[in-house]
Amino acid sequence: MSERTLSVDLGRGLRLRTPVLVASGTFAYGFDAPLIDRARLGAIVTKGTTLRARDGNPPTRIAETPSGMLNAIGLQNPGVAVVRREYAPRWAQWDLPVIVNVAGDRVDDYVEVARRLDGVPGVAGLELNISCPNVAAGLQFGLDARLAAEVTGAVRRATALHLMVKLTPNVTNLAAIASAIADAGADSLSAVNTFVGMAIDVRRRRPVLANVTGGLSGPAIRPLALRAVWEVAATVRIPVIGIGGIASASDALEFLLAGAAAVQLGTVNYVNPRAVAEVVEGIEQYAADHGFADLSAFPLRPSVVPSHA
Amino acid sequence: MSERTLSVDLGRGLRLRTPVLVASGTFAYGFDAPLIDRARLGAIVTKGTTLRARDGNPPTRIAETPSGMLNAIGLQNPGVAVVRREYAPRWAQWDLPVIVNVAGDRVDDYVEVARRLDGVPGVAGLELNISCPNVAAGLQFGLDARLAAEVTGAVRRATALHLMVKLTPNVTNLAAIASAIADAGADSLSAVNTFVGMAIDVRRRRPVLANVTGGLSGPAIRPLALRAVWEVAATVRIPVIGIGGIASASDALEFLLAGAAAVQLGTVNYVNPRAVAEVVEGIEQYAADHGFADLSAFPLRPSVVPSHA
Amino acid sequence: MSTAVLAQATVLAHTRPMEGGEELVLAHPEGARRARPGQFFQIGVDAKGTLLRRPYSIAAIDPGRGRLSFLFSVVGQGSAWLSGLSNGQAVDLIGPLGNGFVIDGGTSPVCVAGGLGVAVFPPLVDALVRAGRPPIVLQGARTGSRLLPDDRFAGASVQVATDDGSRGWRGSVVSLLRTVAAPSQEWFVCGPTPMLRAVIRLAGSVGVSLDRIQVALETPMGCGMGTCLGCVVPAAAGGYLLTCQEGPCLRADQVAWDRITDAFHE
Amino acid sequence: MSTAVLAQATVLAHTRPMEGGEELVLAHPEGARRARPGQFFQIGVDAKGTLLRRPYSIAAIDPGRGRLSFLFSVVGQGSAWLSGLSNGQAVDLIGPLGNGFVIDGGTSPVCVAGGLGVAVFPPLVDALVRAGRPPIVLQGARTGSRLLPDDRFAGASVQVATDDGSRGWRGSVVSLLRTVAAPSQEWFVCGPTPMLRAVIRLAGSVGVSLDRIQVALETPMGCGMGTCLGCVVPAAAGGYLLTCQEGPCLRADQVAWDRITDAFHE
Ligand SMILES: Cc1cc2nc3c(=O)[nH]c(=O)nc-3n(C[C@H](O)[C@H](O)[C@H](O)COP(=O)(O)OP(=O)(O)OC[C@H]3O[C@@H](n4cnc5c(N)ncnc54)[C@H](O)[C@@H]3O)c2cc1C
Ligand SMILES: Cc1cc2nc3c(=O)[nH]c(=O)nc-3n(C[C@H](O)[C@H](O)[C@H](O)COP(=O)(O)OP(=O)(O)OC[C@H]3O[C@@H](n4cnc5c(N)ncnc54)[C@H](O)[C@@H]3O)c2cc1C
Ligand SMILES: Cc1cc2nc3c(=O)[nH]c(=O)nc-3n(C[C@H](O)[C@H](O)[C@H](O)COP(=O)(O)O)c2cc1C
Ligand SMILES: Cc1cc2nc3c(=O)[nH]c(=O)nc-3n(C[C@H](O)[C@H](O)[C@H](O)COP(=O)(O)O)c2cc1C
Ligand code: FES
Ligand code: FES
Repeated sequence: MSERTLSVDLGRGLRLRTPVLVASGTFAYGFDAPLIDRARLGAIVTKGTTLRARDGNPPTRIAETPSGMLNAIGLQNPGVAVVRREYAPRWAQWDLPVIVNVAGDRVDDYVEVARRLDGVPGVAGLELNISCPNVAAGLQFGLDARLAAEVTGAVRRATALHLMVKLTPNVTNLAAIASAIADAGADSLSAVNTFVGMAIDVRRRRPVLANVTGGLSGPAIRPLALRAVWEVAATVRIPVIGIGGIASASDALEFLLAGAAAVQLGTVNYVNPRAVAEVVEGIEQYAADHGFADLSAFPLRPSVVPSHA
Repeated sequence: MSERTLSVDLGRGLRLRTPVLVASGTFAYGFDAPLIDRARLGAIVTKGTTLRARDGNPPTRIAETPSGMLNAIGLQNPGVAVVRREYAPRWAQWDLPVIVNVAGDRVDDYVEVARRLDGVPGVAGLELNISCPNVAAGLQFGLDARLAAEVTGAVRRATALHLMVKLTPNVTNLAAIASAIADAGADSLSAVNTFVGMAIDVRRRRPVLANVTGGLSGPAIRPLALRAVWEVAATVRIPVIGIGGIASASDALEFLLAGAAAVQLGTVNYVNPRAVAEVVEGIEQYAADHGFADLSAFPLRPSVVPSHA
Repeated sequence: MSTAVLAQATVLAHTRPMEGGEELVLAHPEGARRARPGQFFQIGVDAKGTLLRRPYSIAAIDPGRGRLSFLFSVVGQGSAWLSGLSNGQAVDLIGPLGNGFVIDGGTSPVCVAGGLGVAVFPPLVDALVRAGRPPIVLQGARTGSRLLPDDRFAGASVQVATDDGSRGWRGSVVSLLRTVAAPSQEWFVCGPTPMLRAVIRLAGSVGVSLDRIQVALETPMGCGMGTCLGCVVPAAAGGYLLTCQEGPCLRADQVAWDRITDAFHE
Repeated sequence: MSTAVLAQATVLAHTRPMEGGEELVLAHPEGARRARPGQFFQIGVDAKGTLLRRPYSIAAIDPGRGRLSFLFSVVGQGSAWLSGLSNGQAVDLIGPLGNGFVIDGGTSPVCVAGGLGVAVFPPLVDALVRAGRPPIVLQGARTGSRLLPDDRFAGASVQVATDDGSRGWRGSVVSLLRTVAAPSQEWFVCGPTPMLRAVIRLAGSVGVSLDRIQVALETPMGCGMGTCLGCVVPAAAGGYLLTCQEGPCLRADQVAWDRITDAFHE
């Protein structure tokens, strides 16, 4: 099978050579993690980036749970100015699209970050993080269809870049929110961000995380994320990027079969730097075994997404 | 420490000698699982019981996931008549309260089951299952504060038994739903039921479960369940019973510290029949180590629940 | 089920009696005393990411020396963990569980084994031989090296079938069964679901009534003890049977073969 | 960090050099060549329920024979898994990671080790001795049997402190440090957070400036490679430092000691 077969066009000019991305917050700004094979990567999604630099939450910020981890980093990042001035020019040299994950407290924050990144060489798209459970504000946009549509629409008007919107699973009716975001002009949806969880240190009698609650990621959430993608992919007509607990080729295939156009690998990158390569190879092998010409043949249900490829 | 120290009064006459129950669906009707030490058990919660007998869903009904399992049993049960006629008389001989988990499609179903169990010797209380993700109807009550209050109120009027209502975590605003249920007359809340998830058999290209989606239980969900309990316990003034992924004494202590008055052990009973005894012993040891006279000293936050003990 | 005990059993031997098959011999005197042919144990596996125990048929029962054995192939993380066990290590077991084969039935027993399904037969053959009813044993596999050696069926008349013809009959074990089938026989069957179906069809055509066939079934299991209701097979009488409690050995006429799903085997 | 490699290393020896401490010696030529004192590796553990790698300091570097070692105590599932490893088994390693100690500094080095924190010192002492600056090594533990044997610090002047007085100075290693402290010294410190705090306080009272103290820190780690931002310690300059990338060895004046939290130690 040629590599072309694994390419995916997410729309508005965002073409990926493979359907495997690294998820926000698990690859920083793409300059670290030298052990990961970039040649097989479809794109990098950066750490959540805000208008002004943020220190993030005090420690303890992470805790391991069964087959999962909680994090409450709190969007530690250098702010959009540094990203634009120092990082983007380096990305522009790369043969690999970089999508900037954008976070904020108010609609205006998102719009301003988007505006500053619009047309900047090296920035291939935006992923709107309206789903971070670890900061005082920001998550509320992902919890409500009207607010989600509002921030999506406002950012849409501020940028010509590919606009991916990242869903939070911590809701009653994900499909309704996904529809509202699609209608408001998103080019794609990524699903899902972390699930709000908590751990208590019984010996010290206090929550483990300084932030009390944190977001659960890793294999533990895979079945929940998969069902979210299955539901969203059946609802919207834009590409859905599956995220949540993917650790192997077989896991990634579950998401592609559920209707995802591509996948993001997060926590697994901390544990197994070979994961990206293994997943891409496994997808290639699956296509070969099944005689599939391209990714459009993967989903179990006829996709409602118009083929971009 | 005397056993008295671990006793808990959940209200309306439901007194437990220990705060450790077995969760619905993991102990059938209490006649199986001979390896579990009943002497240390606070109560048994039965399999979900409906007005009429149900066959349940076709197989495949279960699937293992990382540190978790999906199930879509679909409320296979013999119906309330059999429970009343054949099981309750046997329970009445036991020195162990049995709480019947009640499920239905419509408010009337719940009310009718409750009415038939009211005053039946051997039935110590009801747990209202408005949160089963594996049947066509029933879950909707748990997703909406108004519907949840409606079914709770209707059942409240139909029975003098202790009324525990079991929350589903698959919602945006759990605290609001919990409040509505408490206001409608529930004596206690149990939190949580399973999280909706899914698995795909990539080789056979079909969902693993015949029901497509199923409920995720086991250690994987513990951090999510714990946060739900932490939130609900801070909101309502009735006892909260913590459920979700408890596999060890330390896990159970996390829930008691988060504000739970008691805990239910579910999936772990399939794996480790010693779990109930280990958890009770671990709670006793913790109380001894900390010089706690009873369970009211466990929560990290001053409890808003009036002490029943 | 009520005979099940929870125990730590020590590994006495770990061998590879055939290609694709490993055997663990465990010291478990009480288990060996209680175990009956066709029953199974729930084995605790300490493998990364797993949660549930793994069900395994009892492949040998030696109450005299207080030993049990299990025969398995590596198909996933749990069996890979079993494969890493060595002598002296402890294994956490619950069992014996479920209903075994009923062996007080008719005459002319025939045991039909497909693949690793052969694991249930050594104790059954032993019991039949001791009951004075030595069976015919038909064992099928892809190739000769994947067959459990004949000497595990002392006293029985063993015939084998291989897909590639490398040993015995060339073809499926069901096509071999056709050559020996007679209406007077009683059949004991264990193997992949498609094979079970084929046996059921053959029974109709050769006149063996379904109430004279016992099948040992495999389904995914949550508990193995009748509490999760996860292990059902469709019942001929409507509704479902619990494989772990009413089975794993069932009379073929109890099962709704037209509604059975292939949880594991194509 | 950029020197890290991913490798499978084979266990050459698994010993117990002291009570409460086990040591794994691994064959890892490339790792041994690249490793510097104070750096760490992320070790993959195959234990039930775990997800993340476990960070361990390099307790011995032998580039000549291509060996590394790690010294650990069993505190949870990951370390219990390490404890079950035997010769010949493979371990998945990423490293060396982080910034080690800077050893081109002043004169009169003193190494201060509390508990298992001693693990970082054998390679450092070795490097200091080879640089012609043999250090004083102060090692503290609860009791004598829990001390790493003195011969692991060849060429250094070793003094020990035990809480129960069973060997050497009776009392904490910090109270022992007080007896040898002098403003001209350079300190290298590793141990529980309360001990680090006590060393910082002592430094103030004896006039050792914080920029002449290097501490090896431990925090929970997600990645060990600078991508998760989970391992922060409060920085004196405001904001946070990444223990895995800017540390684990930091100059004491880089750290905001008043804001540091005890993630692990009371
Ligand atoms: C009553 C009973 C008796 C059994 N006796 C034996 C026996 O004697 N020897 C033996 O080798 N196996 C036996 N099995 C099957 C055995 O339980 C499974 O192979 C085992 O649970 C797989 O665990 P794993 O973690 O290695 O694989 P998993 O990771 O759980 O599964 C790996 C793959 O194997 C498939 N699989 C899982 N369970 C089965 C199954 N029951 N049959 C076929 N494929 C399966 C899965 O779908 C998956 O594709 C028995 C099962 C039952 C229910
Ligand atoms: C840079 C670095 C170097 C380290 N070097 C060593 C070393 O050389 N030798 C050694 O034995 N340990 C060392 N540690 C600590 C070691 O990483 C942990 O003890 C280990 O991760 C525990 O894993 P576990 O699965 O056994 O325990 P877990 O189940 O993860 O934890 C069990 C208990 O240990 C506590 N714990 C977890 N991490 C630490 C920690 N870092 N320090 C103290 N308690 C902890 C947990 O809070 C919990 O109470 C180092 C840590 C870091 C960050
Ligand atoms: C430590 C950490 C930091 C994260 N930071 C961000 C972030 O800044 N923005 C964001 O949208 N998602 C962030 N995420 C969420 C991931 O991108 C991903 O949605 C989630 O971890 C689920 O995928 P996984 O299970 O593969 O990790 C973070 C996750 C982790 C574990
Ligand atoms: C196989 C299975 C069947 C269940 N059946 C029911 C049920 O009938 N009614 C109910 O309220 N909850 C049911 N549950 C949910 C459990 O009672 C419990 O809320 C859930 O499993 C989380 O706890 P755990 O992680 O300890 O298992 C079932 C769970 C499992 C695994
Ligand atoms: S496996 Fe749980 S009821 Fe059969
Ligand atoms: S451990 Fe992940 S950034 Fe340091």
